[in-house]
Amino acid sequence: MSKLTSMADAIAQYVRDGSSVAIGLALEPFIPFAASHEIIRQQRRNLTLIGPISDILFDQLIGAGCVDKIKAAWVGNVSEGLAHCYRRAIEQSIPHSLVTEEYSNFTIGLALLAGSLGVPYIPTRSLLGSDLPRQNPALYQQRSPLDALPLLLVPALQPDVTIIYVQRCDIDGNAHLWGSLGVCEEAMLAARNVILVAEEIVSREIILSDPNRVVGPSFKVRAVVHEPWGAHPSAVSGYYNRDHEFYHEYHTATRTTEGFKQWLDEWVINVPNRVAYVQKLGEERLLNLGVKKHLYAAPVDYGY
Amino acid sequence: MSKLTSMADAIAQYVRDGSSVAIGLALEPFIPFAASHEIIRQQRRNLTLIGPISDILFDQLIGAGCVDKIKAAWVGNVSEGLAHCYRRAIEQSIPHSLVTEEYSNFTIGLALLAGSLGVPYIPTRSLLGSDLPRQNPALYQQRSPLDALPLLLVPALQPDVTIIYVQRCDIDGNAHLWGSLGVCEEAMLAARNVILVAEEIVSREIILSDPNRVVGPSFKVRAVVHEPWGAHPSAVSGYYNRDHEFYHEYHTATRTTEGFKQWLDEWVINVPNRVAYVQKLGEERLLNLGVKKHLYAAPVDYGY
Amino acid sequence: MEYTPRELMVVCASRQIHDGEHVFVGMRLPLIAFALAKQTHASNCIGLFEGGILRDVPSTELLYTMGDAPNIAGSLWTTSTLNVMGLLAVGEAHVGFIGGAEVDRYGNLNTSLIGDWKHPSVRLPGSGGAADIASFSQRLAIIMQHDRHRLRERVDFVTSPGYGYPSEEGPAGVSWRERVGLPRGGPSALITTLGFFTFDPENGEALLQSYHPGTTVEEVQEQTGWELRLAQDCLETIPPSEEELKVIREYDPYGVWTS
Amino acid sequence: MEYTPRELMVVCASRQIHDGEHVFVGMRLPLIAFALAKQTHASNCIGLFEGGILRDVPSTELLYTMGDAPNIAGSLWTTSTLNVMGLLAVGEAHVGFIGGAEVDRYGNLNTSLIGDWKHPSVRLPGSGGAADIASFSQRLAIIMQHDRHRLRERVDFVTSPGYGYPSEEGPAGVSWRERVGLPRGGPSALITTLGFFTFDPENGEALLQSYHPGTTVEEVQEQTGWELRLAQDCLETIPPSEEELKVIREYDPYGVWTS
Repeated sequence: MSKLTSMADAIAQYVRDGSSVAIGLALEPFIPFAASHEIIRQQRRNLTLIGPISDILFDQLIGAGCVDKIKAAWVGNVSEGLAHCYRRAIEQSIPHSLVTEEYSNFTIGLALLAGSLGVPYIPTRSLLGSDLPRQNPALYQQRSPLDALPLLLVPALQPDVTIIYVQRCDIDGNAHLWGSLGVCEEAMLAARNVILVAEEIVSREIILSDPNRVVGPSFKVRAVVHEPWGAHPSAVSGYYNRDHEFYHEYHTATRTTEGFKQWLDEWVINVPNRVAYVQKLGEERLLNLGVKKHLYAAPVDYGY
Repeated sequence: MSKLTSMADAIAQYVRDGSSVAIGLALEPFIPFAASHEIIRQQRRNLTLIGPISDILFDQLIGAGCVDKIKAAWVGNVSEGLAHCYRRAIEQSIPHSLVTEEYSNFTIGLALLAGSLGVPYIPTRSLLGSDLPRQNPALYQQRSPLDALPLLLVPALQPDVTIIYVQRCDIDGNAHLWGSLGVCEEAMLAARNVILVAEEIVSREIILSDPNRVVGPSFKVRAVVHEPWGAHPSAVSGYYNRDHEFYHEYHTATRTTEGFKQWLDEWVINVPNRVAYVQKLGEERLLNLGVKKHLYAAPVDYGY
Repeated sequence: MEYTPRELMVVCASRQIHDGEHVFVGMRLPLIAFALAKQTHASNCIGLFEGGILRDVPSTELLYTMGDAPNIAGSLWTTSTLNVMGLLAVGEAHVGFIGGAEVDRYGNLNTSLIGDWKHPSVRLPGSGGAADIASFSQRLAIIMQHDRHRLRERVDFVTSPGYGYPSEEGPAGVSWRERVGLPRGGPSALITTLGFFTFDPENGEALLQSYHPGTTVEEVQEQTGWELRLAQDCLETIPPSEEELKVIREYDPYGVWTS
Repeated sequence: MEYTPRELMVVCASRQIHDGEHVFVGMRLPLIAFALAKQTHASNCIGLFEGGILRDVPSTELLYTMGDAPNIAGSLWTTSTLNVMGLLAVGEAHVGFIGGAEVDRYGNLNTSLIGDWKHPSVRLPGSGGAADIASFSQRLAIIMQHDRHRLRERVDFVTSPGYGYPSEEGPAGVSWRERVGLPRGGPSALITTLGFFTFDPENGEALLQSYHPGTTVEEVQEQTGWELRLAQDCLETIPPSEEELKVIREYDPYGVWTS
């Protein structure tokens, strides 16, 4: 039975007020902005956001008032620096106060890995001597029962919903993802529900022709959303490049609360869906971001 | 600098008496028999073998007197049943006694994963109530410091050398592996040294055209051995199928110590190298095992 | 219609699979049971294989091992052992199949050794994934040759935990699994060459649910190392249908696993 | 020949990379330093990127983020973050680069917050991978804008551990890292817009190794929040060579990161 649905329906059904949402899991590329913009339009509230780094996606959800808690290693704008909405929320409780449980990229990955393996925690020697374990109540310090050396125990995280961006998938949620994977695989396996946002919907035969390229088990996928350019302004290998200028514009426009509100109205609130967003970007911008040089993988044979 | 070398040199240099060797890591397929046969010919002694299941490879090394200790989940003949040399070693100390530290497939994988992540152990709830934790001194039971529930701590394993079979790689050790991966990736990352045995040596360009298909970091690879049919009688997707009959013949021939000695002389001791082994198999057998139907993966584009 | 004991066992095994379930498939008979269930009453079930494979369509070729190329080609996902075992560990496997050399009345399985731990009279291959499947599957189905030295009061070595044993701390059964820290599960079926057992979760004891055509309760008792307890509705096992035998024989025409 | 402070910092950073080493590369200046080292004195070094990428040839295009498609195409391995961070954790990274908002005399870095933990006056983005790189790299190189409120006696929050602080349990330095349980490493270089510091592993203190052309020890002291200790052979920083500047400007022709 097809899992193909609209973004509006996918978010309405699987992202509820108070949900923990893992999103933006491949670090800078493959960020499902089409999903976060719909979350904002549906005015979801009291979310806990989970992810390694978030390249302005978390900042937008925070500024729009959707978020109560952040479990992440980094919240900012990778090519520009600080995240203004995140700063306003922490420093001035605008639009309201926010709790950060700060991880590192390794430890947030270990937390999701633990969730994917059904283990209660994974111990590491990272962050020992840092203030992060003192600031983040989830992290627990203990001497190893094996050699009495200090350890940091990183408890498992199991997000209510993980939202993954992929290049292509079929209507059942069998998906191909290629490029730097970040913690996508662990977050998909650790999640209770998975929403896939796909650049292209293709046949089952295309996906099953290369099962090693599949990102995870389709039986965890609840909804498949077809959203071309759905990761803009982030990059999708083989489809489009990162729109660095867009990140710069966002950084400049959102320095003030008013500036953010105007930006949000222009790019999210007054944009009914991704099709309208892509039209707003305009032919020329899309053309400039598109693939100039195709680089195809060497063939592989699964024959017998 | 090319890492291409003969199997004889690779084994002589990186598999020493007393080494811990992880091999046969993809379960039934991709078993580097070409490497284990050379280990036997070089009369390596006091080895510790590490792997999930071993489809007659461990049995041969045990019968040849190379092994002191086994850290594995299963030692036998997958399509035939029991492993005769393993039984003789444990039951009658023929050719000499042997210690087994028994794991399950999940826990041997967790041990290698822990080694690959630089974490001292990974806790799990598997095997609780089983006799395995009581029989295997490496496994440690403790109540969780988080919720006081019982846990099994699986300490990290870091093999001296991991031997991985791949379909193709370049002379620097950048390798493509496709098919069921078992614990190959974790064992490669956990190892101090890695030997790659490849069906084909190809250009760097072919491998780098698909970096998501690469099995692990080439800087861990010490030796690359080009050994066509080097995994026979196990299967290599896209190259040849499993030689079920060969496993049956081995099972029948090795019921007695004398029978094993004859089999070993015929297929290992009196066979100088893999080229001679392949000649001995004969055209017809190779033809029957070869790929009848090619199944190519759908193209992917890494362009930008 | 004639059929072999193994064909009947495959049919009993396939009846343990409900539609839409995730099946942790072992080799040999369970693999055929998975193929049979897919083509009869459970067309939406998905198979998990510990080498690192998920399939929703059984391989078209008869498999000798799960890593055979035909089991990889056309799979839903081919990945690492840990990714698939992780799905098992978090409870995604509704039913798991394992076999064994010995089982006892509490469904504890031994595939490690016969006799004294230090000096076993027979060294068996070991757990493989069996101990994990027994630890984590929501339901465990055990498939065995039935004779008196295999179905024992108590096994020499517990490789794969069933319902444990009664002790001063409490009874065997689900409560034993909770005491030792297992997250869920326990044996729900023991399928042998002579009969079909279910288990009483309260005390973990096997109950003879049905005896196969051609045998009797008495004959099953003779070949069983503990005093049988019968299920209230203990009857003769329903034999394979023609359709079931047709599917089995299409999949294994030469009876490699089912003769 | 004219050059910018950032171009000099890139050159200082590239000099921290020895041939054949594995470099845990950050964004911006370290990325250019990696490219520079590859094309000058360290042609065999390999770059690790925390998104899940290994490269032995820098991307031909200027990168704004490590996940940009040109950094993936032609990489040695593109995989998961945990696989790359695992290599860092086991000690496979010879040198790692990080920047920060604040650093103190013991090389402890803050990229989390300024002021009171509960009510910070400035919330910074956070660790990202920096705390892991500082925990696990064999050598840590820190790159920073140099001014008095960034180079402080003590940072408000230790995001990335350097050599800690002296306490009743013992001194700062390598022994502090052992006490808290860090497996290896510690800062080996602090590269700023005004100078280049090394560290004394015995007590963890920064030593001014060189001051950049156009500045003086006094000027560096004015902009530094602790009383400088000079290395015995403290000299003026060796300026960039023409070749070094040529490579930098080929890679960043518009001075996106180096102007």
